[in-house]
Amino acid sequence: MMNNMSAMTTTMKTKAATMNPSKISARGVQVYYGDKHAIKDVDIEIHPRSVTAFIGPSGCGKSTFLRCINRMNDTISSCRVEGHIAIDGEDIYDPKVDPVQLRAKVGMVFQKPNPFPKSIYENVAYGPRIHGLASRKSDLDDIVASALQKAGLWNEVKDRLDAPGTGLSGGQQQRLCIARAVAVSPEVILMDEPCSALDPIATAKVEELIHELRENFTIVIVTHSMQQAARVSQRTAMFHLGNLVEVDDTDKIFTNPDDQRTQDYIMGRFG
Amino acid sequence: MMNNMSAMTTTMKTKAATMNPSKISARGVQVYYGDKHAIKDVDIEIHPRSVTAFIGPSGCGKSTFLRCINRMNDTISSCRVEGHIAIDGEDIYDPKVDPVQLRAKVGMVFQKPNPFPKSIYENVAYGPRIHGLASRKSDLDDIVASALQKAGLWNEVKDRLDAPGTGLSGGQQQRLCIARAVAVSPEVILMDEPCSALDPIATAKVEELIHELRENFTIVIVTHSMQQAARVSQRTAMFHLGNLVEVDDTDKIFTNPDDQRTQDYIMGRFG
Amino acid sequence: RDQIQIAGSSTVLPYASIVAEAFGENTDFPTPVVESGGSGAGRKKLCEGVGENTVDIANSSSRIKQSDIDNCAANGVQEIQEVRIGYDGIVFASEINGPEYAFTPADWHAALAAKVVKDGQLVDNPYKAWNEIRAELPAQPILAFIPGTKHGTREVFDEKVIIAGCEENGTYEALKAANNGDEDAAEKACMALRTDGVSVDIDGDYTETLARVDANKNGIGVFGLSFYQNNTDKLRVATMNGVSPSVETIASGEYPVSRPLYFYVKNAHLDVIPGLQEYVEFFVSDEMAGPDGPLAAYGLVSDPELAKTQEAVQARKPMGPLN
Amino acid sequence: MSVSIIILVVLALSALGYFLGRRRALSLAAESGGKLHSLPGYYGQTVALFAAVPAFLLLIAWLFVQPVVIDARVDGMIPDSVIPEGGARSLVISDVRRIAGGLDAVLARNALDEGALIDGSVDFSTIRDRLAEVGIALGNDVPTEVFEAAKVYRQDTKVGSTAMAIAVIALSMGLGAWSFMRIRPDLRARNISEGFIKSLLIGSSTIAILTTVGIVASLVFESINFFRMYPASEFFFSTVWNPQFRGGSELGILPLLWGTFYISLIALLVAVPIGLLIAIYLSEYASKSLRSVAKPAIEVLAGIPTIVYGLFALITVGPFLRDWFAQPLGLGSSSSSVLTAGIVMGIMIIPFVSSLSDDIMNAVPQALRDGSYGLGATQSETIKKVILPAALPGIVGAILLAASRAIGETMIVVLGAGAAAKLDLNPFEAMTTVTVKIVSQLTGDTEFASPETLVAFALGLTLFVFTLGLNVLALYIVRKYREQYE
Amino acid sequence: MTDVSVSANRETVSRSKSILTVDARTRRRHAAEARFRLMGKIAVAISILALVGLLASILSNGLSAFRQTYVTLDVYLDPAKLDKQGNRDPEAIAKVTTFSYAPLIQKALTDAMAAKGISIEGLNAKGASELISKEAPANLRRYVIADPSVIGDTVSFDLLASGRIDGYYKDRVTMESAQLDRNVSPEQLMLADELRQAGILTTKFNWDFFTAPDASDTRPEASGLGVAILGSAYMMLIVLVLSLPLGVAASIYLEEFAPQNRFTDLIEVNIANLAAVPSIVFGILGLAVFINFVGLPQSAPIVGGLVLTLMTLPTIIIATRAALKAVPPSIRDAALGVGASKMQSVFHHVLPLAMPGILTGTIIGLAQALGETAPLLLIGMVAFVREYPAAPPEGFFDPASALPVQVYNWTQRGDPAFVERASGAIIVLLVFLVAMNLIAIILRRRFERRW
Ligand SMILES: Nc1ncnc2c1ncn2[C@@H]1O[C@H](COP(=O)(O)OP(=O)(O)OP(=O)(O)O)[C@@H](O)[C@H]1O
Ligand SMILES: Nc1ncnc2c1ncn2[C@@H]1O[C@H](COP(=O)(O)OP(=O)(O)OP(=O)(O)O)[C@@H](O)[C@H]1O
Ligand SMILES: [Mg+2]
Ligand SMILES: [Mg+2]
Ligand SMILES: O=P([O-])([O-])[O-]
Repeated sequence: MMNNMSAMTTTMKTKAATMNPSKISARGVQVYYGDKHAIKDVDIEIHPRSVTAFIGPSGCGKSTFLRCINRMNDTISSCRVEGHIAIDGEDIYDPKVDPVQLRAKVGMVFQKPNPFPKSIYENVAYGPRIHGLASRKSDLDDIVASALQKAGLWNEVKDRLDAPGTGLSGGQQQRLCIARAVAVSPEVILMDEPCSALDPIATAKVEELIHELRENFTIVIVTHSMQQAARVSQRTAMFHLGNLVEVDDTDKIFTNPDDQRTQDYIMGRFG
Repeated sequence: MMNNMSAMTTTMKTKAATMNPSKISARGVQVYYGDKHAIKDVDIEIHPRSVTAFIGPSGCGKSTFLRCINRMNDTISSCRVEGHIAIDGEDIYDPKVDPVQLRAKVGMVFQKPNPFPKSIYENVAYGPRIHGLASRKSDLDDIVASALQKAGLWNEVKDRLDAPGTGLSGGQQQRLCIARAVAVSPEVILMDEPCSALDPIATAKVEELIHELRENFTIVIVTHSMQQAARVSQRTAMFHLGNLVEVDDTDKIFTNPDDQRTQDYIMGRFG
Repeated sequence: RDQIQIAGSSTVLPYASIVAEAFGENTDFPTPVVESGGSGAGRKKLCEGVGENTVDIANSSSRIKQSDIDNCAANGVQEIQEVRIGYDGIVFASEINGPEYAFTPADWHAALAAKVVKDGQLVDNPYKAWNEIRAELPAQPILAFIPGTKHGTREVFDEKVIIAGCEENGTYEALKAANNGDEDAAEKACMALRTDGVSVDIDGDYTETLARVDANKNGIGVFGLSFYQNNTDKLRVATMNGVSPSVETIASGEYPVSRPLYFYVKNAHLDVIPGLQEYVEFFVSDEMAGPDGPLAAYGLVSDPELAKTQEAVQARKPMGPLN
Repeated sequence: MSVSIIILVVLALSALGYFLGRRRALSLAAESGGKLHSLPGYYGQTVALFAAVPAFLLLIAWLFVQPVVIDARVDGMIPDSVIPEGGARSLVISDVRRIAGGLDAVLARNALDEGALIDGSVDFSTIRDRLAEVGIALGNDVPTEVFEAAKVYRQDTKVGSTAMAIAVIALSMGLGAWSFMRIRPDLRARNISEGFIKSLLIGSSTIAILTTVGIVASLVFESINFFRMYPASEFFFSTVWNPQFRGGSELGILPLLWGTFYISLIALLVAVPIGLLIAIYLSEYASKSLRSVAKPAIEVLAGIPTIVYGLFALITVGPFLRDWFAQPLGLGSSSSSVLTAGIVMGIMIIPFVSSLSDDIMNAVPQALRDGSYGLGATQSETIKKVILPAALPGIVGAILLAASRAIGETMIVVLGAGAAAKLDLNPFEAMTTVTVKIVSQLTGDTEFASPETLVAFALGLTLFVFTLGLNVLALYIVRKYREQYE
Repeated sequence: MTDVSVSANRETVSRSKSILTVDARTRRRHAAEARFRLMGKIAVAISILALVGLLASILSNGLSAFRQTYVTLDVYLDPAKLDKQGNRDPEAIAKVTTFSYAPLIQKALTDAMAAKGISIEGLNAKGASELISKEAPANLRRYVIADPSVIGDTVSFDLLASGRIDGYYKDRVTMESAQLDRNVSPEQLMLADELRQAGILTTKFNWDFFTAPDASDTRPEASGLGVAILGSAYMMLIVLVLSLPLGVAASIYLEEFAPQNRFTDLIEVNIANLAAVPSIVFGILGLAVFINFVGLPQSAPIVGGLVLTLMTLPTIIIATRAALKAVPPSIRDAALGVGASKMQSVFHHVLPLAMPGILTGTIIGLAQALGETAPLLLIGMVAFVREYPAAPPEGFFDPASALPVQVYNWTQRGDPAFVERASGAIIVLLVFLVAMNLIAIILRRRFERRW
């Protein structure tokens, strides 16, 4: 099996290298948590203005890899990243790169909703404020309102923008976090299971949002729902035990995957 | 619409009252967060040894109502519950009732995974320990192992039971919380979106677990996935804006709902 | 710096502050600042060097030591004047409602020493009550609050009461014999006090001793005369060798336990710090330090040779090496 | 120009720099239509910081260096002949300073100007009287050399402070202007100003190190002197503490260390359980209103001067323990005892444990509590098994702080436990601590250069090393049991 | 354990079927819960009780310090005594010492007694004049020197009664104790009673206690806290301005920015250890560094403030670090995720959440700093200071005393009248402390929240 796998990755490497241009390109990425080898030699190209879905069984390293893309892994002291990830051709692990600027460009929605213990308004306004996106209060109000609308939360909270963000329901918190990420209009948005806590309608709204955003932005989304991956993404990457099993056009992956594991996973025959 | 709705609830009331016996029966439950009226006059009967699914758009009060059933709402100081909820005919809001014993009997898995900052083993062993379920270390080991197996986490963590529970991936954390709840073998298990962070295989495992547990236990599950509700539950309750729109056999709800809103929600035409 | 800086003894502090206050009131000079950090620390500060951020005067409840003078010299403080301002009486007092005590140094030695002579034998101190030592003394348990080893008073107490008593009651001879005639060792052995809680060292001040006497009604405390004079309604003073302590009996030398108090002036500062010379003269003037002055009224035993001191101060006569 | 005016000017320049920098950033961005790298405020901040920080550093350095330079110059003008017998050069120099200060006042009083002083049209033959008029008292008459030196001193100081004002303000303006000119839309202003702030943060944390260096340095020198006079083996291993005035003291540290340990232990045995229980009660059980009153109230315990506790120990607790416990149990009849001091000290340090632990426990996320309640745990089980472990690092910190306070306390020990150094297990016996003896040996009546006084430094150093060891241990324990929540 | 079998005997654990009847185990657990809770209550009660007890003793001893007995006399400022040459030359008048003023007061008192027809057997004029504080002549002298033209007038003065007389009206001195007391006689007390009847002797609120400087041992009635309050205020100003920002800055660096390595461990241990350094050692440090090395003046609040700052820093740092540690990492992630810099995430989110702990550290640290005497002993602030320091910043360099120093000094004095004053000073100190911490306490309450 080990042989099989490494053969596979080699094939992919050559394939990926021929595809151009890509917004994000990763080469030989290895991630360790202390001794634990969580991501093993991953190479991937992520296309601009498109949605890439990461799928794979729980614990396979999707979140970990996602966090590498905006260097959120810097905050975990035990975490060590090797290899090369470039956005627009610029190596993001270059010492000259300012992770802050990077993160302003590459927004993130986390798997567990983590609103600030502040008001709903402040939660969304925070990003635009620090990036100076609004010079007047009314601009800021507009940004907040439109972000909340995009995240499908506006109707539920418009009367209580001053209420604490932590007093929302689970799904509302998740949408608040989406609104917060959208409000700074990043170029790339990383979404770690943004819809897991959402009902179908809210999910539909977020998917619609993703669809809209795709026109201008690059989106990477981690999801456990094959249906969702199929619905929203143009390309899909399948992870397993820290390896990138395969990455290809979504249609291809869902109809005719190269790898048996992908096939099995999609058919729910895995584990 | 208001009229329509109250008419509806009256119908349901009479209907629910005629059905017997029920494990959990709620009458006229109202929940307020400060001024916010989060649950409005809900009456529901939950049948023993069966799975009841709560569905409804985000923020409609599913979690809130669920938390009423094991009095977890007691911990939110701004939260006020009115009405009457009985388990096995005993009013759980009776001053004589001991919430601790109640919660031992009515287990809960939360929407946001909340592992203790302890080792994986200790996370699961915690409940059995406080309830004195194991007299010997080996018994405890057995309980922990079987709970982790039921939650489908065993294989991933069996080599690192001493690692901190907070170092797991999102889905792993959620399964850890399920294992933790199962380990005390409660009579009723309340699950607030237990599978939202899980991949299809893990989800399938949990659904299998639910299926197994149903033989002996009463299960209430909040889910956003209609498919899941259809797969696992015998009965489904639909919430909307704090109201219980309708509750009935799952087959009925998914094929021929009484209420237009249910119809719309299921068809994804809502909002 | 405009004002005089004084540091040193807490025993001298009350007198120094009375003088400083009067000095500030009656002259154009600001009131001197009088620190209290202990005689040793005061002399150390005096000897730290010459200059504005060193003190001008050190109060001391005991005579300066040669090592201090050497230290001074090493730091460029060449000339210091020694000014003796009077005597401090040391009294023994107990709770006002308790019995009267008439002590001799021998009684104290017998009460507090680690080893005493009993029936011709050198034994561990067996005494529990005063009347076991001498039948005339009251039948009270022995409990003494004596100054701790940080206080200069302890030195005087050791010398004028314990060692004197040791010699009086013959223990000294016995100890000398036991130490093969070594006088130093015998003296040291004389001063070894019992450690079974009968003799309690006080590291604090007289108010602590007073509070302890208050809490232990049969305790006897060692106080300064002025402190006792301020609390005559709470304390009953004991006689020593039949003499009751007072300013007069101490001045005349009848009452045995007393010690001189001093201050030391850094001559190099005399013409630099405004008012320093005036302060020194004011301190030893008859108006302040004389037998009818406020210091005596407060309990300082006026120095019979005050006139000499006044002359010396006028002449700014530095002290020579200790003999 | 006085220092405070210079400071004000620099502050004003820096404020001005802030506004100009901000405006320039905004207008440049508007002109070029490009996006600013950072918020406009950060551009202002860089200008402000460049205008202020180096200028202040220069000011401080100048203030230190100038007197040294001028003193050296003046020093050269004073021949040895004018230094009085037994006096010191430094005193003459301070005379110079005083005269120089007085001259200003004299000139002001006589409504004269600089010229008059220099061309000698003012009669300074009676300088002493002249100065006395303006309240500058001088000892003896002033030699001409000193007077000349004073004039030079005055002149130099004037020139110096003018130069300083010019230099500081010029630096402020220069760097301010430079950083102002440097502003371009893509300038990483936030990184610059954050870099500045970070170096301030680093600077602050080095103060702790410097303090330690200072403490060790100020203790080591005299400790070495002590060990020259007194054998180290005796000091560390002797069980007798008995200083004497006439020499031949026995200065063994063991009874003092034992007393310190014993008293602190009892104090912690009182304070830790009570303090933790209070923290638990206040953070988990008590109503908001009770908490908001009780917490500050309990904190007052830490602010009551220790003399009050000492007297409380001496007058109330001591006799009580003696009459009700020690004597009936046959454990002695001392009214000062380790137990007395320990209990009273324990009460004093309760707030250190309770308030800090309360804050930390309050910070444990509610989700963890919910998780535990959801499993049917009682509140106390939740607290003991979930909240306390999660809050452990903070709680250990609080306990260490309390222990530190107990080790450092003197008044309560003096009044409550007495001054006798003893090695004994009986808690009803009087004992004393290292700290008490440091204070009493330092403030005592012994000569300074004697082992009896110098021992205070050796005691301080030993205690320092000792507590260092304990702290390393505590850090190790915390690391081992730390539980990090999300 | 790999071979897992669900043990059947688990079900045998007896659990009550009904939630209304509590099973034995749960009952035991509840009993434990109740005990635990009760222990908490007892702990709070103990500490509150201790607080109340201590405060009660302080108040009962010290409240009387806020009232003081005065004697109102019409004093004839006799030119024959005060201005022998009669030309009102200020220099000559300034040469007249307080010793010459005392007879004027004695005469005024005798006159007043005669006017009211008061005479006490066995009490001569000198004895009667001992009713009046030794401070009184100084008051008169100051008055005259301020305006020599009043010489020759008869002026009404409120003069302090001596400490023992004052004590008589505060139940400290009784007729019985006066019998034994060397410093007061029953006759004098009788005279005081008569004067009180005649309205000459009154007890009023003692403003001077807050404004007057310290006085020597012979004048407890004249001593006040003016210099001490100023000294403490100056020092606390320095401590607050330096230790809070420095402490918080150091903690932020160590907790949020510093790389986790041996060196940071060293600093961490080092700071914890500094907290354990006895305060007197900070005094040694202050003497060596600030006075001997830097050359700052003795007895000055600047040195005291710096020393206390160094002493308070560890407390604040330890509290702040603990509070920073307790902030959940998910909050930091959230901020970084929207592109906030580390600095911004700390200052915007982490710091506000850690605020309660920081403020607690500040409250406790300042309480300690305000009440500390030992380090001041070595830098010369434990001193008898009568001159007020100037306004800051110059005043930072003038000699001053401090509240705890005043307490410490007064408790050491022989005259029992100082006991009341020391307790009074403690009350002032506590009020000062509470006032100083009030803002912190209120702020802390606002920042406290659970998430
Ligand atoms: N602690 C709280 N304080 C105030 N309001 C709250 C609190 N928790 C929930 N709410 C409000 O109560 C309503 C119901 O919340 P609840 O958590 O029950 O929703 P839900 O149905 O579980 O939604 P989701 O599917 O998003 O989890 C929402 O409007 C929410 O904002
Ligand atoms: N902070 C951490 N410390 C140590 N190990 C970690 C940490 N975070 C994640 N891991 C481990 O790394 C592996 C990959 O985790 P990751 O969170 O990337 O999984 P995932 O694919 O996102 O899973 P899920 O779908 O469950 O969220 C898992 O085995 C997990 O246990
Ligand atoms: Mg994940
Ligand atoms: Mg919910
Ligand atoms: O303070 P003293 O040196 O006099 O004890």
